Amino acid sequence: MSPPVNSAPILSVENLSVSLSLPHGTMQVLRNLSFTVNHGETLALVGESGCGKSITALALLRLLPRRIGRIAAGRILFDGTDLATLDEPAMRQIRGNRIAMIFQEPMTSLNPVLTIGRQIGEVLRLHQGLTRHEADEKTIRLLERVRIPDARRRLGQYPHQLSGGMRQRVMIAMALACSPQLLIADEPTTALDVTIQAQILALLDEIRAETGTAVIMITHDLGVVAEVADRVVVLYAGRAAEQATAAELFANPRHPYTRGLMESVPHMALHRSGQPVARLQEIKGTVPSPFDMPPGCAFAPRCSLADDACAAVPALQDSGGGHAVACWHAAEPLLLKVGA
Amino acid sequence: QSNVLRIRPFGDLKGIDPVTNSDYMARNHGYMIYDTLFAMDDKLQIKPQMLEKYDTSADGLTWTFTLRDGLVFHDKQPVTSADVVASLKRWGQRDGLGQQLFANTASLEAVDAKTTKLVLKQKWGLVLDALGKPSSGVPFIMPERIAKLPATESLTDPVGSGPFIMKKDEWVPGSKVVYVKNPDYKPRSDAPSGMAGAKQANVDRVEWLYMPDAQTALNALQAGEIDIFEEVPPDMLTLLSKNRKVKVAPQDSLGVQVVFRMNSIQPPFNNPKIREAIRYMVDQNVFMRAYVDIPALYKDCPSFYMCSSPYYTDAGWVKQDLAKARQLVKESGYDGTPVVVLHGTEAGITNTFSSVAEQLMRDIGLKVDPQAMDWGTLTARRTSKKPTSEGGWSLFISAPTGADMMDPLGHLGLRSNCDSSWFGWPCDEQIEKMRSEFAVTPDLAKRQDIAKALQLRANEVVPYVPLGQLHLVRGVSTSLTDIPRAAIPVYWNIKKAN
Amino acid sequence: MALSDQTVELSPGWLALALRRGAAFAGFLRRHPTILFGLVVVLVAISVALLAPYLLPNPKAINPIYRLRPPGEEFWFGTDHLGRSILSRSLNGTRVSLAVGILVATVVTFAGVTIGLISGFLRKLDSIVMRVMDGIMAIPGVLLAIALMSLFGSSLQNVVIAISIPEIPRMARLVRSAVLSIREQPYIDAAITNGTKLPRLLERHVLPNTMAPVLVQATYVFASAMILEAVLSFLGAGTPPEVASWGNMMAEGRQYLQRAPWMAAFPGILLAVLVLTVNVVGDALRDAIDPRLAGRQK
Amino acid sequence: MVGYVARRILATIPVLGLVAVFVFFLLQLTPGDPAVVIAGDYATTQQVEAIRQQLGLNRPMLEQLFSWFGRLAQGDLGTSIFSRLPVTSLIAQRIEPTLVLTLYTVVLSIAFALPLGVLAAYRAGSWIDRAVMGFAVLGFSTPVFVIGFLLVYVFALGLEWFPTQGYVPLAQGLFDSLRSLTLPAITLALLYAALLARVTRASMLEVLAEDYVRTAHAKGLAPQPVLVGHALKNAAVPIVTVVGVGIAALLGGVVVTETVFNIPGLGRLTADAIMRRDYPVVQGLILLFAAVYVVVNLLVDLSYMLFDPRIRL
Amino acid sequence: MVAPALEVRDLVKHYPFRRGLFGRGGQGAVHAVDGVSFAVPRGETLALVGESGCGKSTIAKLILRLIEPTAGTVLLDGQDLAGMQGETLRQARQRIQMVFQDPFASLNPRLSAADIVGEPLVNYDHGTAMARSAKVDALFDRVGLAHHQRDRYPHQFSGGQRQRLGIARALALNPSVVVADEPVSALDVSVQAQILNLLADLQRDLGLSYLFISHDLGVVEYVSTTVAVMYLGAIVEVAPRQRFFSAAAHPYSRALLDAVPSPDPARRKRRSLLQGEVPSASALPSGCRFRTRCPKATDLCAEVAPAAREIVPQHFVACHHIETA
Ligand SMILES: Nc1ncnc2c1ncn2[C@@H]1O[C@H](COP(=O)(O)OP(=O)(O)OP(=O)(O)O)[C@@H](O)[C@H]1O
Ligand SMILES: Nc1ncnc2c1ncn2[C@@H]1O[C@H](COP(=O)(O)OP(=O)(O)OP(=O)(O)O)[C@@H](O)[C@H]1O
Ligand SMILES: [Mg+2]
Ligand SMILES: [Mg+2]
Repeated sequence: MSPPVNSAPILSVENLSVSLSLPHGTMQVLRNLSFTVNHGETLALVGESGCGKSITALALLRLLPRRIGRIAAGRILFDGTDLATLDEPAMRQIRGNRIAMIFQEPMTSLNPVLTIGRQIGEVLRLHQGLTRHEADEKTIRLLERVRIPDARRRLGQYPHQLSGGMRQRVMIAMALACSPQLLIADEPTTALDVTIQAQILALLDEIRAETGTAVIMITHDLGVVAEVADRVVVLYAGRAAEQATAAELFANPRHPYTRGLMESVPHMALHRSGQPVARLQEIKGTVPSPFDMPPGCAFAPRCSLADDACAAVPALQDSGGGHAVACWHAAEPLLLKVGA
Repeated sequence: QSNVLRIRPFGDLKGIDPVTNSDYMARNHGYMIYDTLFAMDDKLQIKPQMLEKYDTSADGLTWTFTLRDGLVFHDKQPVTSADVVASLKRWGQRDGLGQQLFANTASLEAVDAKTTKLVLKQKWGLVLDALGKPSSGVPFIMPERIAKLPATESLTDPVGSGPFIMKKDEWVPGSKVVYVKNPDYKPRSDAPSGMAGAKQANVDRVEWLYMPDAQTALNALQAGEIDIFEEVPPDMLTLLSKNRKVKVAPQDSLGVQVVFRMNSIQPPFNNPKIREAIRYMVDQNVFMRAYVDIPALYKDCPSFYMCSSPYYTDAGWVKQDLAKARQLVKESGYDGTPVVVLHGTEAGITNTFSSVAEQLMRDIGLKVDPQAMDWGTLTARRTSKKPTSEGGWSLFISAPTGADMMDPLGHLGLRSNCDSSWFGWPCDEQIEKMRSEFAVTPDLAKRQDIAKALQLRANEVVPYVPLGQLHLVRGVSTSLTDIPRAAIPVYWNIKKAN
Repeated sequence: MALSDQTVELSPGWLALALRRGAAFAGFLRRHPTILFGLVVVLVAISVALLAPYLLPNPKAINPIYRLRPPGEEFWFGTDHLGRSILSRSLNGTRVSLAVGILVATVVTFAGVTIGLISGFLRKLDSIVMRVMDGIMAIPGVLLAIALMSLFGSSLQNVVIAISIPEIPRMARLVRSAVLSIREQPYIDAAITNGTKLPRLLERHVLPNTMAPVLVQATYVFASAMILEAVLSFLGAGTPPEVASWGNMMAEGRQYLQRAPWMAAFPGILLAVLVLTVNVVGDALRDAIDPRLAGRQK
Repeated sequence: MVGYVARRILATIPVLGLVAVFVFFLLQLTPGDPAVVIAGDYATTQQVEAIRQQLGLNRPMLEQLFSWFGRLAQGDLGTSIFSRLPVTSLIAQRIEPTLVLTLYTVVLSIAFALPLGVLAAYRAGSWIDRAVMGFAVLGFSTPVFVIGFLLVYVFALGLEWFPTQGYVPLAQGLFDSLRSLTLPAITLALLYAALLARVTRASMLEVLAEDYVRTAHAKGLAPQPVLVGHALKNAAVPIVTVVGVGIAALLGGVVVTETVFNIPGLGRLTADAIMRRDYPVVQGLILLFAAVYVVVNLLVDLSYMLFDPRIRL
Repeated sequence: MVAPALEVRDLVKHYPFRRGLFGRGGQGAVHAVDGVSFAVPRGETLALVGESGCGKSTIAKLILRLIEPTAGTVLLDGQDLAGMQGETLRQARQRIQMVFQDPFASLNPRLSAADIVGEPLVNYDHGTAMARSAKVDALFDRVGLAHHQRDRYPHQFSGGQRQRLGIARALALNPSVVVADEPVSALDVSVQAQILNLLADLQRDLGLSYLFISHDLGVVEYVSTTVAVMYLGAIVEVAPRQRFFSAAAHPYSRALLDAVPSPDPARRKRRSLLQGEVPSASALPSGCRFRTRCPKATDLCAEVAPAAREIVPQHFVACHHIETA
C-alpha cells in the first residue's frame, strides 16, 4: 500500500517560528517547529483548531497574512533552497509549480467569478507557458484525471455550478497541473460529507502513489491520519508535541495530549477499548489562547501528569525509531482522571 | 466673429410679456425689443420717440399722434396706428396710470395708417407722463395681432419694433436671453439723450447671462467673460476699482429708494401711532452705512420723493429720536403683536436693511418676528391681507426704482387708494384727493405745492417710510463706449471694441 | 461563598451595571484614542456652544460703524458687513450646527430604526414600506431638502426635518438589512424556543444587535447634516438669516471672499474641523466595532 | 433574462408613481397659491379665480391627481408658470450641460477613485492607505461650494487655465466644452470619488481576505494579476452599487455646482423653479431625477450579471 | 408500550420557488423534508444521521415550530404541536427545548451569561428575581460553569463553555425533550467529550429524552439508543444502536459506515466507495431517492419508491433489495 519512499527529504523545516503582529500585541503562533517530508511520502500535521496547522502551510509557501505574519526564525529547505529567505519573484516560480496547495474550504477557495477552465488554465499558462488552447486541452485531461465527468463542458462553468466534492476535485486538478514535488493539503475533507470525504482521500492517495508527489496532509481528524499518513506530527499550541510514524503513534502514543485525544474521540475510544465505552475520557479545560500561553509546557494546565517539572518547556526528544515526544513525563503511564 | 455684448442682468427674465409682468426684468426686456411712442430724455422731459410729431388741441382734449416713416416690426410688417391703439388699450388695462388715462378718455382711434387720435373726456395733465412713462408698466407698441390678447393672458410671441430682436429659440429661462440686432430699425435723427433720441444697435448680438450668484458674476467680469455686471453689490466695488479692464458706473440716472413698507390694515402697523414711531426710529444713514461704505453711492434724502425729483421737499421731516419712538410705541397701546418681517434672504438690499430694521424695532420696544424667505416667497406672501397669525405680514423692505418714486401720481409708495394701492394697502382719502388734483394741475409750481401738502399728510398717516436713496452700480468692461445715461438701464447705442 | 453571593445580590444591580459599563467604556476609549480625541473635540464644541452667549457680545448686534473690520485686537475674528463680531457668530454657529447635527441624527435614528424594525419583522408591510423608502431615495436629498425648506419656510425646526427626511430611508434600509440577518441568527430561534414574546424579542434580542451599525451610521448622519445645513443656507434655503449659523455666515461671506475673507473663513474652518472630527470618530467607531467594515459606504 | 429585465422595469413604475404622488401632495401642502403667482402683482380676485378655474386648481384634489397622472402618461409634464414654455422643452434645453457634467464627473471619479481604492486596500495600513482615506474623509467633510470657490480662485482667476463660470455647448467643440466643465466636474468628483474610493477600498479589503485570493497567490501569480484579474471583479458589485446610489448625491451636488459655476443645467433650473414656486417645472424635474435614479440603478442591477455569474436572472 | 416522549408523523416541509419568466415555469419546491416519521422514547436518545443538506436541521426547526410544517404532526406527550398557535404554543414550548450547533451564534452577544440562562425563567414568570437568580446558579452548577462567570458576556467564554451555557438555558424550564442539533460538531475535539459526557449525565439524572442530530457516526454510536438514517429528506433506515452498527441493512447506511476512516493505520480498509454526489433536493430522482448512487439499483428502484419495512422488530428499512443486502 505505501508507495516507494525515497529517503532523501524533499522538504526540511528547521526550527520554524512564526509570529503575527496583531493590534493587541505580537503573537507567537509557531515555535521551533521542525519536521521533514521525504519524496513520495505523506506527512500528517494533526492538531486542534488554532494550533497553527494552516499557519505552517502558509509559512511554507510564504503566504502568511500580509503585513501581519512574519517568519521569525528557522529555515525551510525545499530541495536545497531556503524558502524562508528566497526573494519574491523566485518564490512565485515555486508556488503552484513545484509546491501546490489545496485549501480547507472548497466552497470559498475557488474564485466565484472566473470559470473553472480559466482558473486551472491560468496555472498552466503561467508556469508552463502554454497557449490558451493547449491549456484548455490539458485542463480537460486534468479534470478527467480527478474523475470529473463531462470535463469539456465544465471548462466554461463557474464554481457555484459544482457541488462541494466537485469543487475540491477542481482544486486538486489545479494543484496537480504542474506536477508539483510537494502537495500541501490543508484539511481538504473537513467541509465534506463522509461519503465524499472517502472519495477525495482515496483520490489523493491514488495520485500520490502514481506520481510520487510528497504530501503534507493537514487535519484535525485522527481517523484521517490513520487512514492516509506515513508519518505524523502532532501539534499543540504552536509546538510539536509528538512525532512518529503513523503505525507507531497509534500503537504507542506517548504524549498525554495524543493519548487524551485518542481516548476522548468516541470512535477512537470505542475502537481502542474494543467494546462500547460507558463514559468518554475527557481532557479537562480548553486549548489555551495564544495570548495567555502558560509559561512552561502549554499542555500542563490540562494534564493529569503535570508537576513542577512542567514549568519548563519540554523539548522534542527522540525516544528512538523516529518517535519523538515533547513531554517531561512521556515515559510514565497515563492516569487520566475520569470526569473533569 | 460677431460683436457680442454679454451682460449679467440684475435678475432673471421670468416672463416676456411686459404688460402682464410688472417686474423690472420684463420692462428691460421690453426696451430691447419694443419701441415707445414717447421717451424721457436726460432732463426728465418727455420727447417723441416713434412719433414724427404730436398735436394737442387748444382745449387740451384732443391729441393727435403721427408715426414716423419706415417703422417696421420684426416680422417686416409696418407699424400702423391700429397697432398703437391695440397696444395702448391692452396696457391701459393693467398699468395704474394707464387705467387713469383711459378713465379720462372718451375715444382712442386710428385715423389713418400713421395717425392716431386720442380724445379726453376732461382736461387731464398727465397724458405725456403716462405715454412716456419710463418704468414699470411702460406702454410698449406691439403688433395689433399680439396686443389683442386679453390683458390677463401672457403673450408668447416677442415681436416688436425695437432695435433688437429676441431669439426666442435661444432663450433658456433662468440662464440666458439672446437678442440680435434689428437690421430694419430706423433710428431718430436727433442725438441720444436719456431714453430719448436716436437708438442704434451697435453690436450684432446681446446676451443676457443670468448668474444668481454675485461672486460668480464678479469672477466672470474680472475674467472678461462678461462685459456688464448689473447691480454690483457695493462692497465688491473696491475690488473692481483695482481692475484696469473694468470701470464702474451708475446703472441709471435716478437710483432707487429703499422703502420700509408696513401693512396698514393689520396689527400692529394698523395703528398710526406705531407707524409714526417708525418715523422717529429711522435714521437713513444707519441703514445706508450698513449696506454701502462709499458715501457717493447713497444719499440721505429726507423726502418721499427722489431728491432729483422736481417735487422734492423735506417738509415735515423728523430726525431720528429713539426715545421718542419708544415713547410713541408705549403710548400707542401696543399689545405685543409681533411685527412679522418678510425677510428676503438673497444677499443684497432687502437682507441688510431688514436686519437693521429688526434690530431698531426691537430697540424701540416692538416684538419682532423675522420670517426668512426667498424673494419668490416674499412676493407671494406679501399679497396676503390676513392677520399675521394667519400667514399675513407686517413689514417688507423693497427698493423700487427712482422712476417710480418721482411724483405723487406715479408714486408706488404714496398711493393710498386702499385695496388698489401697493401691498400694505394704505387708505387715505385726503392723499387720494390730492393725487387727483395733482393729475389735473398742469402748472409746475402748483403741482409742487400739492406734492408738499401731500408729503405733510403722508407724514401723518405714514403709508411707508423711506430708508434712503441708493445708486445702483454696474461694472462695465473698458472695451465698451457710448453707454446711455438713462433712467433705466438700456443697451442700445453701446459700442464694443474688439 | 454564600456571603459573597449575598452582597452581590444586595448591591443595587443598576449601580454595579453602570460601573461595569462605565469601566468598559473607559477601557474602550483607552484602546481607541481616535475616538477619545474626537469625543473630546465634540465635548469642547458643545461646551463652547453652551457658554458662548455668556462670554461674548450678542452675535446679532448690528453696528455699521465697525463693518468689515479685519481680525485684530478688538475683534479677534473680525467683523462682517453689518459690523457683527465674527467670533461671537462663529461660536454661536457651533450651537446651531451641533443642534442640527444632533437633532437630525436623533430623528433619523429614531425614525429609521422604527421603520427598519417594522419592515424587517412584519414582512407583510415590508414591500410597501420599502417602495416608499425607494421613492424618497430616488429624489436627490439636497433637492428634496430645498423643496421642503422653500415650501415650509425657514426655521431651525424645518431645517432639521428637511435634512432628516432624505436620510431616513438609508437608515431604515440599514436597520432592515441588519434585522433580516439577525432574524436568521440561531439566538433568535433560541429566544423563541425559550418562549420570548415578540415585543421582548425585538427589544432585547433584535434591537441591541442592530445598534452597532446604527451608531456608526448616526455619526455619519450627524456629520452630513451639518454640511447639508451649510449647503442649504448657501442656496438661501437654510436657517433664518438672522440666526448666526455657519452656513449663513458662509453664504453671506461668499460675497466678501476677496474683500473680507475672514467672514467665510472662520465658520468654514470650524465647520470643516467639526465635521471632519465627527466623520473620523465614525470611521474609528466602525473600525472598532467591525474592522472588516472599514470604508463601508456611508 | 429578458423576463427579468421586463419585471425590473415594471417594478420601477410603482416607485416612480410613489414619487409622483409624493411630489403632488408636497406641492399641494404648500402655503402659496400658484394662481396668485401666475396672476402677478396687479391681479384682481376675479382674475385669480379665473386662472384657478383655467388650471383646474379648484377641483377636488384626487381629481387633479388623476388628471395629472393622465397627462403624465401622455408625456405631458405641463407648462412653466412663468416662461409659459412646456416643461419638456425647458428640460430639453437644459439637459446637455447636466448630462455632460455628470458623465464627465463619473468618468473622472472612477478614473481616480478606482486605482486609489485598490491601492489603498492592497497597502492597507500604509501611508498611501492613510492618504487615500484622509482624502476621502476630507471629501466628505467639505461643502461642495467651498471646494468650488477654492478651485475658481486657484485655477480660473489665478492661473487662468479654465473659465470661472459658464458652459460651452458641445456644438462649439468637445475640447472647449470639457474645458468649461473641468472645474465643476472636479468639484463634484471630489465628493463622489471619496465615496467610490472608500467603497472600493472596503470591498477590496473584504475580497482580499477571501480564500480564493490566497489560492491565486498560491498559484504563483504576481500581485497585479491577483488584484485586477481575481479580486477586482469580485469587488465590483458593491462598487457599481455605490456608483448607482451615489447618483442621487451627485444630482444633488449638481444643483450646488451649477449655481456656483453658473452652468445652465437642470440643477439650476430646479433650484430656480423651487424658489419661484414654478410647480409644474418642479414636479417634472423631480420626476425626471427620480426616473434617472431608478433607471441608473436598474442598469446597475443588470450590470451585476457582468461581474457575478452567480446572479442569474 | 409507553407513549413516546416525542413523535413525528409524516412531517413534510417544502420550500416553494418560482421557475422561469413571471413564475410561468410553474411552482417548483425544495423537498427539504418529505414525509418523515419517528418516535423518541422516554429517557432515550434517537440519533438522526445524514449527509449535509438532507433535512436534519429542518426537522429540528419543524419540531420546535420555528418554521411552519407543510404537513404532518408533531406529538409532544401526545399533544400536537404542529397545530398550535400563539400562547398555547408558547406554553407548550416549555416542555421541549433545543441545543444549537453553533455555540457562537446561538447566544445573544449583548446579554450576560446569567441573563441568557435566566431568560426562559423571565419569559414564563418563574418566581421572584431572587428565586430566578438562585435557579440560574443551580443551572450553572449543573452544567459545570462557575458562579463568578455569571456576569460575563458570551465572547468571554470558550466554545465548550458557550455550549454549556446553551445547555443550561435549554434546561432552565425543566423540559422533558431536548432537541440537540449537532451540538458538538463545532467544538474542539478535546472538548467534544466533555459535552457528550455532560449530555449523558443530564439524561441519566433528569430523565431527558433526546433527539440527537449528527453527521458523525462515531458520536452517534456513543450517544444513541436508536439510530435513524436520513437521505434527501426521507428516513431510509431506523434501528436500535447495536443492531445498526452490526447489521445496517440499507445500502446507504452501509456506505456511510464504510466511509468512516478506520482508526487503525495497521488496518486500512479497501472500501467500496459510493459514486457521485447527493442530488438536489429540488429535483428528486424518481422512485427510490438513493438509486442514483446505489450500487444495487435496478429498474424497479426507478419506478417505485420503497416503503419502510420492519425486517426484524424495531429495525425498519426502506429498500427494495434488502434480501440481497
Ligand atoms: N490572519 C490572522 N490574524 C490573526 N490571527 C490569526 C490569523 N491567522 C491565524 N491566526 C491565529 O493563528 C493561530 C493559528 O492559526 P491556524 O489557522 O494555523 O490554525 P489551524 O490549526 O489551521 O486551525 P483550524 O483547524 O481552525 O484551521 C490561531 O490562534 C489563529 O487565531
Ligand atoms: N429557507 C429555505 N428555503 C429553501 N430551501 C431551504 C431553506 N432552508 C433549508 N433549505 C433546504 O432544505 C434542505 C435541508 O436543509 P437542512 O438545513 O435541514 O439540512 P441539514 O441536514 O441540517 O444539513 P447540514 O448538515 O448542512 O446542517 C437543503 O437542501 C436546504 O438547501
Ligand atoms: Mg486551518
Ligand atoms: Mg443542519
